[in-house]
Amino acid sequence: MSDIILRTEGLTKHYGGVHALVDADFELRQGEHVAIMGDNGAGKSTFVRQITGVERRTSGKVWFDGREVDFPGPLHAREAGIEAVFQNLALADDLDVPSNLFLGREKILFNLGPFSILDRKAMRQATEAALKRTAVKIPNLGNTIRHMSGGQRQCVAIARAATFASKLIIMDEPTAALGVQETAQVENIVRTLKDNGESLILISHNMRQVFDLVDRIIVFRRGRIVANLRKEETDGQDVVAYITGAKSQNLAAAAL
Amino acid sequence: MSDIILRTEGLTKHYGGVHALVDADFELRQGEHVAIMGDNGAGKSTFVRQITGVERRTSGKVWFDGREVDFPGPLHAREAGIEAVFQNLALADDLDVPSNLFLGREKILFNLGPFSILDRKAMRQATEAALKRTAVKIPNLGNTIRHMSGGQRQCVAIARAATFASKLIIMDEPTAALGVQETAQVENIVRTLKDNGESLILISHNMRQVFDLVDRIIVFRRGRIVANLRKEETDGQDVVAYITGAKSQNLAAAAL
Amino acid sequence: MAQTTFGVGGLTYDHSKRQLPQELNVLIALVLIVAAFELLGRALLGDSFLLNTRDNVDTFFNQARLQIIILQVSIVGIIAIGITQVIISGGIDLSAGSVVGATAMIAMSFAQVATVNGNPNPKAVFLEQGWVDLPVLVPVLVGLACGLLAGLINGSLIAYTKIPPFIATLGMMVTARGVAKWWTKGEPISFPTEPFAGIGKGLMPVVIFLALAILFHLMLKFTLYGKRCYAIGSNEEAARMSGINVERHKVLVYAIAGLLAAVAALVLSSKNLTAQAGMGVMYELDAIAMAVIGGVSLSGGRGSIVGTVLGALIFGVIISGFTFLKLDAYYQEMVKGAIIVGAVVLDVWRQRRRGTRG
Amino acid sequence: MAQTTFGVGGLTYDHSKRQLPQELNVLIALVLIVAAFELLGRALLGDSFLLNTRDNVDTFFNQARLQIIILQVSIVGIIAIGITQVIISGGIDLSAGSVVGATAMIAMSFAQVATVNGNPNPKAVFLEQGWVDLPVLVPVLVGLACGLLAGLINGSLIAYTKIPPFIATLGMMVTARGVAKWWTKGEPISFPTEPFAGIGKGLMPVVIFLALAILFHLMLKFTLYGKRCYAIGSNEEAARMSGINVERHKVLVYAIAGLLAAVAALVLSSKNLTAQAGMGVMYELDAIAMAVIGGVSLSGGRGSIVGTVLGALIFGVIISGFTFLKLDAYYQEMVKGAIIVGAVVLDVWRQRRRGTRG
Amino acid sequence: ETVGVSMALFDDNFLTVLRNGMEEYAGTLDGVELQVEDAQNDVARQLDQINNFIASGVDAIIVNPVDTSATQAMSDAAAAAGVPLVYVNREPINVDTLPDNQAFVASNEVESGTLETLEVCRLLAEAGTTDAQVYVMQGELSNQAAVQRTQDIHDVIASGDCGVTLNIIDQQTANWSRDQAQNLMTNWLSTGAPFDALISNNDEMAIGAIQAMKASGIAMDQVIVAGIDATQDALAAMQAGELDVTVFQDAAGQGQGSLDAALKLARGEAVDQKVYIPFQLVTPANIDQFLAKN
Ligand SMILES: Nc1ncnc2c1ncn2[C@@H]1O[C@H](COP(=O)(O)OP(=O)(O)OP(=O)(O)O)[C@@H](O)[C@H]1O
Ligand SMILES: Nc1ncnc2c1ncn2[C@@H]1O[C@H](COP(=O)(O)OP(=O)(O)OP(=O)(O)O)[C@@H](O)[C@H]1O
Ligand SMILES: [Mg+2]
Ligand SMILES: [Mg+2]
Repeated sequence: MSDIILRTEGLTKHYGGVHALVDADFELRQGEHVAIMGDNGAGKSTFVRQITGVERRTSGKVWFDGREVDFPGPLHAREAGIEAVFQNLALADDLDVPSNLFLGREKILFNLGPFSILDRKAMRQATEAALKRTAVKIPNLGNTIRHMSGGQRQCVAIARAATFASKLIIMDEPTAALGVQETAQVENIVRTLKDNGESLILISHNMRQVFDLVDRIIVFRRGRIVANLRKEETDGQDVVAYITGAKSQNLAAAAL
Repeated sequence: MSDIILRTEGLTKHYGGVHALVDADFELRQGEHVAIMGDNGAGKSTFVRQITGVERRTSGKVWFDGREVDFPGPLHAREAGIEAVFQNLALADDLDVPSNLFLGREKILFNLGPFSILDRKAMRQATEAALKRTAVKIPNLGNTIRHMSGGQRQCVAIARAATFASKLIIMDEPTAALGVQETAQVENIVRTLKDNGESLILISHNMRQVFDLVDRIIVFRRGRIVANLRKEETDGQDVVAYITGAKSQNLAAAAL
Repeated sequence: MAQTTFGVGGLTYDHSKRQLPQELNVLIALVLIVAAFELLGRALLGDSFLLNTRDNVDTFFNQARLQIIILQVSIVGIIAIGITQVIISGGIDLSAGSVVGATAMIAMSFAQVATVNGNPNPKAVFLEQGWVDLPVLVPVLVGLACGLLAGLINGSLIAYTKIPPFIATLGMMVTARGVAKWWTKGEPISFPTEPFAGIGKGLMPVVIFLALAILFHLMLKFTLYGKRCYAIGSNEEAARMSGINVERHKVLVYAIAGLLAAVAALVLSSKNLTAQAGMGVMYELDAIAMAVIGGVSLSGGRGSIVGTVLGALIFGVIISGFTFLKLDAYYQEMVKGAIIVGAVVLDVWRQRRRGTRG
Repeated sequence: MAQTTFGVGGLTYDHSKRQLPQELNVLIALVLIVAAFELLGRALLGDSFLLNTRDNVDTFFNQARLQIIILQVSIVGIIAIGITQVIISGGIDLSAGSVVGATAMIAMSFAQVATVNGNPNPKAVFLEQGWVDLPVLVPVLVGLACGLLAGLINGSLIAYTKIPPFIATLGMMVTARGVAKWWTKGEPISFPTEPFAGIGKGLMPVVIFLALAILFHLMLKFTLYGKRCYAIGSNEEAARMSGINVERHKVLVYAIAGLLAAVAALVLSSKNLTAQAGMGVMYELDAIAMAVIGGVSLSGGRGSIVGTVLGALIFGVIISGFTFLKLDAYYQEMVKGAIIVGAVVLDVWRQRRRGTRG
Repeated sequence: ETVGVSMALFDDNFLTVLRNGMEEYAGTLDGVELQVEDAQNDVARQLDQINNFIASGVDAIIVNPVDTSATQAMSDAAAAAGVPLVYVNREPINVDTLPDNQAFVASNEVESGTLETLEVCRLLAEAGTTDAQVYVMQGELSNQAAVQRTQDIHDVIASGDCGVTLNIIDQQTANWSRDQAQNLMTNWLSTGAPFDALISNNDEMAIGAIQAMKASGIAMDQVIVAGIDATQDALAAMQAGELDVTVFQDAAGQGQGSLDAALKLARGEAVDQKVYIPFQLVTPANIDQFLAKN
């Protein structure tokens, strides 16, 4: 089916003796917003790292945008059209905000290959615009990221993922460190993405947020997908039951 | 008054041109649980860093446990009886879980000064007990912290602060990365602390959590304390109004 | 007082307290050291360090001394420029000095004259092959190719096998030193052609050093190349996740460092009219020290060429100052160690006072 | 299959797939290198590298070669032990080799005999003062004190002025080399007393090396000291926030490294019956290479003494193997560089395959 | 007068004697001040030191060249500034084109290795060996003396001046160092190959080899060991019957001679531009002459 943007089959990752991800079968339709929930250490971030090529999977298959893929690195995933906000944020501590926002995609004044001249003014202006959408307050964009507060860092990472067009956006706990206002703003950004028809995978521990934003909820438990729930057919209690293992669907988890 | 455990007067911190914390007057009574809320970059973590001696303040005074103090480093703050869970967690990535939990307070078999023999077994057992209280799942305690998920790391940091007796515990967004179950568990730990009469400063963006756990809410905005609210006399809406600046108390913020 | 020009969200930012450039510390250290020598000279010898005191010359400054101060660090300075960009991008290069030795030997053997004082050149390596009196371009290109090769090997090892730069370049250091000795079985090579001798004549080393310094200053500040050096040095994982081709960039960085070592080798052998297998030993350590004194952080991500140039000048002033004071050679080394440490202590201390550290 | 013995919360952990110790890689590299020499020896020379092929001796192994393999790296190995703990705690020590030189000179001058072949000892430094034929304890204590002093200076600079260890120890390297030359104005010192000569006689260096290796292995693994080295090297800020007195610990680490350099100096000068200002030059680089080949991470927090000892053995095998193969000295250096790199490449590659990296 | 001196390196046994000889001699002269610098075996550093001397306005410069093929640039620099220059100990490559106010006081390294090897040949012949197995220990391969002294051995073999056939089993570097020589010799001994002589580029390495042989229980009167420099350690070893050959060079004499030449040039007086100081063979027979010298 051509409207399936991402599909995994039997995706598995072992770290030595730790079975962090086991036999994950997953599907995401074009324009769909899906949440992944689960306990700490359930394997959510591991799942994201396998899809985006940050790590090499132990076994299993991934299809993206109609082709079977095995990205050797995040660069390739991004080129294929996957933007991600990783849990560890992936920011360069010694660079300032505009440099981080445009990291790897700098605006160029003259093209001279690797020695191209940067368009610093354009990047600064674009940065201010992008950050305004997140409502974050940053007193001096020229300060290095090292000196930003936890939430300021996170907003920079989100602004980065949201600024560039892509086929799939993955956000790993994007609002964990954000304040009330900023969280609301980021949720607005996600809604805009929905309106624009972009697909999204959102990892979050915030039940309200998940029910506000997504179409479908996937629950991970002990490295396995134990539930695949349409938002309309479930509620918070139900999801918690799956997370804690009180309930279990007839998925691969049956093997547990 | 001898029942005031912590007091600051005019506490101020400038980073170059960034006025991260301005004239903070704060009081905490023995056994009281207080929350600090505020936007990202409002200066909450900066406030904590000044109290615990992680950084040297620009100006202002701090009294702890009846004496005026100016801790030259976190070691001294801890010795005086302040335990803290910092936002960046302060874990040693290459060590395993028990080593991190007992970092700086190792259990000793024979005392030979710096060359004392470690009691590794006792530390491992104590670690298991401490972590059980947080409900976190960690497949292999012998793995290095580097390989733990975001929530696992946070639970280790919390278990550490909660394990050792102290006069004041400060937690900077302790549940930001935690799952549903783990958050509930940590909130239970905080309640136990209340019952034991330990004082606590909790930084959090989670309104429900704050109203569940503390006696009093302090709101930071742009480096200043703009509100000091008893829980019974306020509600979520009210607090948000202070955070966003829609409302302001007649505190130092009057100068704004 | 309160400006918000550089921020978003309307926060208080006191622009007047913006941090001064870090290089200022290094400049202050430089001035302090010069002043110390000037004062000591006047007190102990009744002579001036910088000003002219000879009757037969009528300039205000002691020109000869000003020249030698910078001339004697130009060659290591060229290496230091290359090492600066390596360190900024999170690496280290211990091989530079040995690469200088090997490159000097190989390049010089293509820069030989046919006859010396009427006799066939006794030191010419390729006399039999007739490769003598070649145009100056030949040894220059050969030299640059050697440096490039060494750099490419360093870079590829580091980028693709992921071994620590310290080890990759340590290996290259040992290997290149072997190559330098093997080339002529340890025999030095002398008697280069006139044009080759011109590369390092007079103040040419200074000119080349400063030109390269300006070029690389601009490159690091205003180009993609520079931005990526800082990004990779600051957080390699983040750079990779942001889609920077970290591997390719690293190869480029080390290749350029190799090229600069080759330039240093050409200037050095031309200036000395000879090439020796032992040339350049330990230059890398001096170059690294210059960079670090200039504020380049060994953990990557921070530093500048301006700082490194100032660091090099500190070295030059120290060397000349010691000779000027007629300090015993033993004490020179002891004091030099202390000054290296002192310059960095000053830097760290001023940074901390300004509150940007700890 | 699934065990949960080592975890909390009841998660699947497949204990049988526990990671093998990292030192295994180094051991494999060592075995491969030995095998390569054995094969090359048989193919090229028809001789065996490890086994005895002499008729007049009846041992199975070539005892003499086994002894020299480890004897020739024992002294640098002692330094490498000190450097291993320095690197694990996040630092580096470039001064070890120079400290060896200075310590050897100073200690040896208190270990002189009064008469040589019936004449007054021509090399005795303190002949006039009558400080000759002193008990062996005097030079030993003097030497240890020198090393301790150098280490304390290194450690205090690094801990309290917060300058990078690279710079502090580079400064000490230059200074100590100056001290070594200044002590006797460059003259070597020979003719030590019998008991002093006993320190480095025969296989004593090996015994001292291995005893120290075992001691430090236990220290790093089972004591507070070791735990703190790893903690500080892994995340200094975290260690500080956890209440470890990072500064005091660093002073201790460098002081111990200085002491070990002094031990190496005593053994070295005793073994050679002389002390020279140039002794120990570049030993630190070999020592660092041994540690890194043995799996010690230059960014701190990871590594072990066992690994370093294996790394030292790799060096020893290489040196002996080259001589055994009668390889030209030029090629020796070139190949040595490649082997250093190769050993580390193997290690990195095996770690990645096991999935603990990347 | 101030005389600037740039020594190739400070931590070298022989050059230290030369330098101390020069300084002692300067102490006996009125109004002569020496400023001695250590070039640390780096030709470039040496050239910079000369330029620094010129900037400080010294009256004359004495150079002990790191490498004799690097002297052209030094001569040029001194000539341009009009400062007299004297080379000491090592013969400069531009010996035939030295300007008028430059000179040298040196010895010829070809002699040292040749004397050493010929004496080894003589001793071997005396012992009745016709086909001798020898090991050669070289100094630092990038060092000119090491290269030349090794070349001398090969030249003697090739010239046929040696009465016996010398078969070189192996030739390796021990970088002038006693410790490396000990290790290298032990490695050689572990191969078990029989040998008759060890020819070393200097005494330090010869002594290291002797220590290794003694540790392996080799009778020292069965092998011939030769070095160069005639250091005190070497002379003691010779008296103990362990070292058989060494070669003496008058270090202190060279130091004095060069300073004299430099002072004369500074005052505009005429000097001999070329002064050769010969090497002298030292054997147990004439050792007494040298005991008090280096
Ligand atoms: N590199 C690694 N080596 C070993 N174990 C690892 C590694 N990375 C992750 N793990 C383990 O794999 C499991 C899954 O981790 P993961 O980060 O995917 O959890 P998560 O679901 O994202 O949790 P959180 O909500 O806390 O972020 C955890 O038990 C973790 O300890
Ligand atoms: N070392 C530093 N140098 C310069 N500016 C800093 C530094 N540390 C913090 N700041 C700035 O000070 C302000 C307050 O930061 P702080 O970390 O206290 O915020 P916070 O209230 O904890 O926010 P969050 O909720 O996001 O954690 C921010 O604007 C931040 O950029
Ligand atoms: Mg996660
Ligand atoms: Mg904060």
